[in-house]
Amino acid sequence: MSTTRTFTDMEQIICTTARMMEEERLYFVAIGGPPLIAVLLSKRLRTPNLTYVVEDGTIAPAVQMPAPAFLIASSAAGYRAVAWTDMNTVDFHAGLGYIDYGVLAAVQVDQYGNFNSTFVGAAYERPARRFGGPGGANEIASLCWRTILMTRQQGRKFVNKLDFMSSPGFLDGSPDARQRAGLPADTGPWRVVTEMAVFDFDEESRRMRLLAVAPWATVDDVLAQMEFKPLMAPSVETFDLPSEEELAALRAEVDPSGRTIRGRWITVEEEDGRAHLVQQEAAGEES
Amino acid sequence: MSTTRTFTDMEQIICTTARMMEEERLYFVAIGGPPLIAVLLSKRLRTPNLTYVVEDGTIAPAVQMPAPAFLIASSAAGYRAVAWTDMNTVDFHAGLGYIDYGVLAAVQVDQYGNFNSTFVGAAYERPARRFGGPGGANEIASLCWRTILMTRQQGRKFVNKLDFMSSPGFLDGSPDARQRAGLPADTGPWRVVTEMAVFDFDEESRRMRLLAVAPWATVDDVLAQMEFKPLMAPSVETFDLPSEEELAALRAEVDPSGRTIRGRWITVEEEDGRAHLVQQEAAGEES
Amino acid sequence: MSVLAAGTGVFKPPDPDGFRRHVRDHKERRLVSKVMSEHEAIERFVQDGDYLSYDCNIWNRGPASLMRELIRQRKRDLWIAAKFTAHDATLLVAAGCVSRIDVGWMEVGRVIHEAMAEGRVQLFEWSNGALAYRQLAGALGVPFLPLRYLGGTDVFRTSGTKLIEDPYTGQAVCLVPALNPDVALIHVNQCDEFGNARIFGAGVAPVETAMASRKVVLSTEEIIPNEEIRRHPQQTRVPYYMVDAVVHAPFGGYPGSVPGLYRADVEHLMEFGAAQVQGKMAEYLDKWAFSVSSHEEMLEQRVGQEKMERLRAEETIREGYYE
Amino acid sequence: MSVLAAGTGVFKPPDPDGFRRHVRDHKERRLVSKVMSEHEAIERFVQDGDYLSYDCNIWNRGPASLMRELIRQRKRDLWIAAKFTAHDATLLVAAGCVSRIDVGWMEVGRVIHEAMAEGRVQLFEWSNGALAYRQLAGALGVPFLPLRYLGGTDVFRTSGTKLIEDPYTGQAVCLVPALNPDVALIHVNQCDEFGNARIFGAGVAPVETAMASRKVVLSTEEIIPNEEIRRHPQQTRVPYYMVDAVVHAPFGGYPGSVPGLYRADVEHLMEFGAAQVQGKMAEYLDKWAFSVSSHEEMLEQRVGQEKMERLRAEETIREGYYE
Repeated sequence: MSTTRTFTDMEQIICTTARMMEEERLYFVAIGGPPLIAVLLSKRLRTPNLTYVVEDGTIAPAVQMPAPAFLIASSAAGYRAVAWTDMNTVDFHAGLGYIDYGVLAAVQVDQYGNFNSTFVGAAYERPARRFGGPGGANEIASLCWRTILMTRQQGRKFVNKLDFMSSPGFLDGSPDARQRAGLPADTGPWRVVTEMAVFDFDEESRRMRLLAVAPWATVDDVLAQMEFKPLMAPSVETFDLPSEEELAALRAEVDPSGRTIRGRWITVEEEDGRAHLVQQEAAGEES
Repeated sequence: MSTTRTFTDMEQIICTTARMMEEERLYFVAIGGPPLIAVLLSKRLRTPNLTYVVEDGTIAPAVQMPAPAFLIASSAAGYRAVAWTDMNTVDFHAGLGYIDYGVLAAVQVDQYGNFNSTFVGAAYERPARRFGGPGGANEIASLCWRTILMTRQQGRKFVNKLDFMSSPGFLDGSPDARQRAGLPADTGPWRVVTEMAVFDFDEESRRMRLLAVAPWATVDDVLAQMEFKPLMAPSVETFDLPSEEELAALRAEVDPSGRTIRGRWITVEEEDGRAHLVQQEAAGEES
Repeated sequence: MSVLAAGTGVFKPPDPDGFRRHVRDHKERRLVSKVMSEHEAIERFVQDGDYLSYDCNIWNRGPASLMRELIRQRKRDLWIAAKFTAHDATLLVAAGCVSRIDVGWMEVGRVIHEAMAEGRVQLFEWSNGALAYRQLAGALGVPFLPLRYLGGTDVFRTSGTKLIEDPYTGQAVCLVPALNPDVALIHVNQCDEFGNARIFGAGVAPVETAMASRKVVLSTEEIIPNEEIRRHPQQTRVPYYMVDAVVHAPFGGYPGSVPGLYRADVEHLMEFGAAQVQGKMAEYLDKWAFSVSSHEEMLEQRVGQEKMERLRAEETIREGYYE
Repeated sequence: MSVLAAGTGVFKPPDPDGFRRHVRDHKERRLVSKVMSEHEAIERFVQDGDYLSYDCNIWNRGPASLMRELIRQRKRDLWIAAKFTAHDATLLVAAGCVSRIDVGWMEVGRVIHEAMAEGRVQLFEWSNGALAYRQLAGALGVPFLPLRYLGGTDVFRTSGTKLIEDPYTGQAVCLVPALNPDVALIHVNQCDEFGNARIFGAGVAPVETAMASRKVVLSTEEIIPNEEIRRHPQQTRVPYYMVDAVVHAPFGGYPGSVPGLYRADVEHLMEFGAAQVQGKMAEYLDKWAFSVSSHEEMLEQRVGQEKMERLRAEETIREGYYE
């Protein structure tokens, strides 16, 4: 018996990221976007006591579900926090080592986990496409112990050379590169999550390593969507599709407006525990 | 017809200092002591809208009179402030140039207005007498535009060389000495007030200059109580005794416990607009 | 202690003593009323060429009514700190007010793209935190602060950040220059006529922004008595002596939300988005800024009582703000 | 950028990465109860040799009950930050707990004089502001901060302050090393079982002290529900994840005042003063610390219900604190 499941690429990214979250860790997210949605999904389904801080100074809020359509920087986003502070304050908390994970979205990423959210193409002064800038990503990626990056699996996103390095991964990958650049010791990117793959970073070389792929994708599918070739984990695992429960929570409660979870539709058929891609839209221009 | 007035040296110092205060200026005082009492006296009698900040972060309080016996760091000291902040915050306000006058007590002062509140005599490790330390005086004397020092007129207090320079005056008196030491431009000591004299500082040499004397004292009386010889103002003025109104306010309302205003008793007889000393106690050991 | 590397970006140079002199000569230390019209506040305190900082953004407790006044008065050549700013930068660029932007994060669409392509606006790269932190340095009255990010990235390279050897630990640490804006626009929940101000909710950096800026213009939902301020001194976030102007502006954050009071007007925000996509910013600006003489008139003629009541009613969370 | 001059004083060296590792390995990020007895809190979190910081002082919202427990447990060789401290330092020196003092301001009498003369205590010169600011540096997670005082004085010369050429303005500016105490004792008005804490009134530096310290022990007048904390998030000054222990200690500031709750016991403060002058500190310590097993017992047997009620009644100002 086969079942068919249809979800967006972003829904897969969010669900995979959410599954990595733990209640005994503290998370740092920017004011809106996929990282916040992943945290809220995890809290809703698996880790109700997970705590997080938001770039605007909100500490450990208890957002009510269903979330309102316009959650960003609204009273609903700060509801029943344990403290309302400001941007510098939560950055200090991260600088002091209190925050385990930063969860961030990236436009472009290189093999050392450095990433871009500033511009792509042509030159800085006349970019093909200008983005909003690092926002809080530079400080979050520098100061939290570990960074989780969320991005789509596309060749123009996994590049040999970033158009602009907005935020640090392992820089040039050399030992202590981050410390020599003035960043705290023992920090750096930990996972990169796409709709198709999960990567970590090799302890020695600091290069990106393929850890797992979607059940509907092969290693070659992933490599076809990268400019650089990542290292390979000894055994590349397969991660789960978004479950019905996850999709229902996402669509009805966590992001009922669909602002964040929208993206490229993917349809997968599961049969006898194996999954294959039935259909997917072409990659769009959105970041 | 003659009248006799009896007051403490500290009452004279407080009254003279209070008379210098202006409502369009902002003052910085430490948590207790003569500077706070001077500010409260001026507010009580002449400048009800004068505002001041306190080292503990209290901004522009409205202390009720009569003040309680234990005013220091009590709720009465912060009553009806416009803001309750903290020590760093008010220091920042001073650093930003908001605070016109710092008013401070000194144990020893030299001819450039540098002062000591740390120890006197012998060596640092084995002082003859150890005091509490600069407290907030170093920052107040560095960051406010002008500093008013309150101290008693004694040779061991107006010294050629401080036993320890806890807080800065004009340092070695050389041009820009304060800036070269890292302090803000155009700041420094403005007046030194004793029971017997008021001093300012020469614009060029930065040396202390005698500006006025008490009606019961001569210039020579003052000089006899100084190790160094100050410059002389073109015409040395005479300042007023504490008035009956001032003494009544001080004793009954501003410092009813007498904690701060106590000191050496001075009795002065006034006749035909001239005053002369009838009696005074010997200088004690108190700072 | 040596400078190991330095970015080459242009930045407003720190001048702590110049700031102090401005404060000494221009700030009122008495408790005097600073209540004035938005027209007077912007005319007196925002000059062409000023470095302008505002706190929060057009979604949330931003000084939206003051920005529209700035547009109406056709201020020019401003340099802004876009620390977590939504389409505020777009609005000011579309109106021709801004020629330089220090970027933390901002919404970027057609207006910014076109202005960049035509050389009408220059961008300088920082981050949200770095801009808030540079204003903290400005608020502390010091010329720079050390920080433990920016290093190693292109933001470092293209900014005014320096990497030095810390004279205490011997390790590498970055420095950023203090940012002291010429003028700050801050929308607050409540203040008295002197400028003692209360701000409710998480913010971006309202206190640092007020402290760091030479001129401070507040708009406020409510003017409350000084006596009420003095009954709850702990709630005061900005003291009166930093404030140059107090503008009474109920719904001053519109179309954004002021948490606890009214929600954002999503319909308006969509109208803005559509205007940008369609290249109709001139019409948008005309409707919301130029064709009305004041914030009050805009509320009356463009928003309407009914919508205001609805936005208030739909902000159901008051807990922590007003309760 | 060069170091122009440097003080030669001994100071606790900054180690931001060491601090971070401590936090990573020892701080609880979950919302779990940290309520424990004063005995357990001091035993577990104060080690002999620790650098200890407390906020406020024995006149006003100081952690007096925790200090008496520290004395009872005969902690030794502590190094304390005496930033605006009254006779707290005297008390701890008299009890033999403290061997080094960073001085901002402290009351000095016979006890300190004798301890200095006998070489039992070493003093290091700073100022109130400099100690609060060094803890701010520690709270910011950076190794040092620039500041515009201390320079030129003997405090500069005998401390760990450095004078450098500012790489931005070319002018001279001082640097002070970050201070990250090993342990902080802070008395608060209210907190929940997790450590989310409220502090009412002007303070010295409670927030910086909590942020800068590796281990944080709170004593609190009241434990309130987390739900109440979440209803007024703006009132929270210290978030739970910084806190290691919560000790329920009504009248924990005694003999000092907790503004809005009870006034200081002047009679007790005079008793302390007389004991020092008469060389009877051993008797004082015995009466108030050693001869009672806990704060609760001290209140019951040494202060008494009647006096406590009177101290509460005589603190007539509640406005701004509890109203």
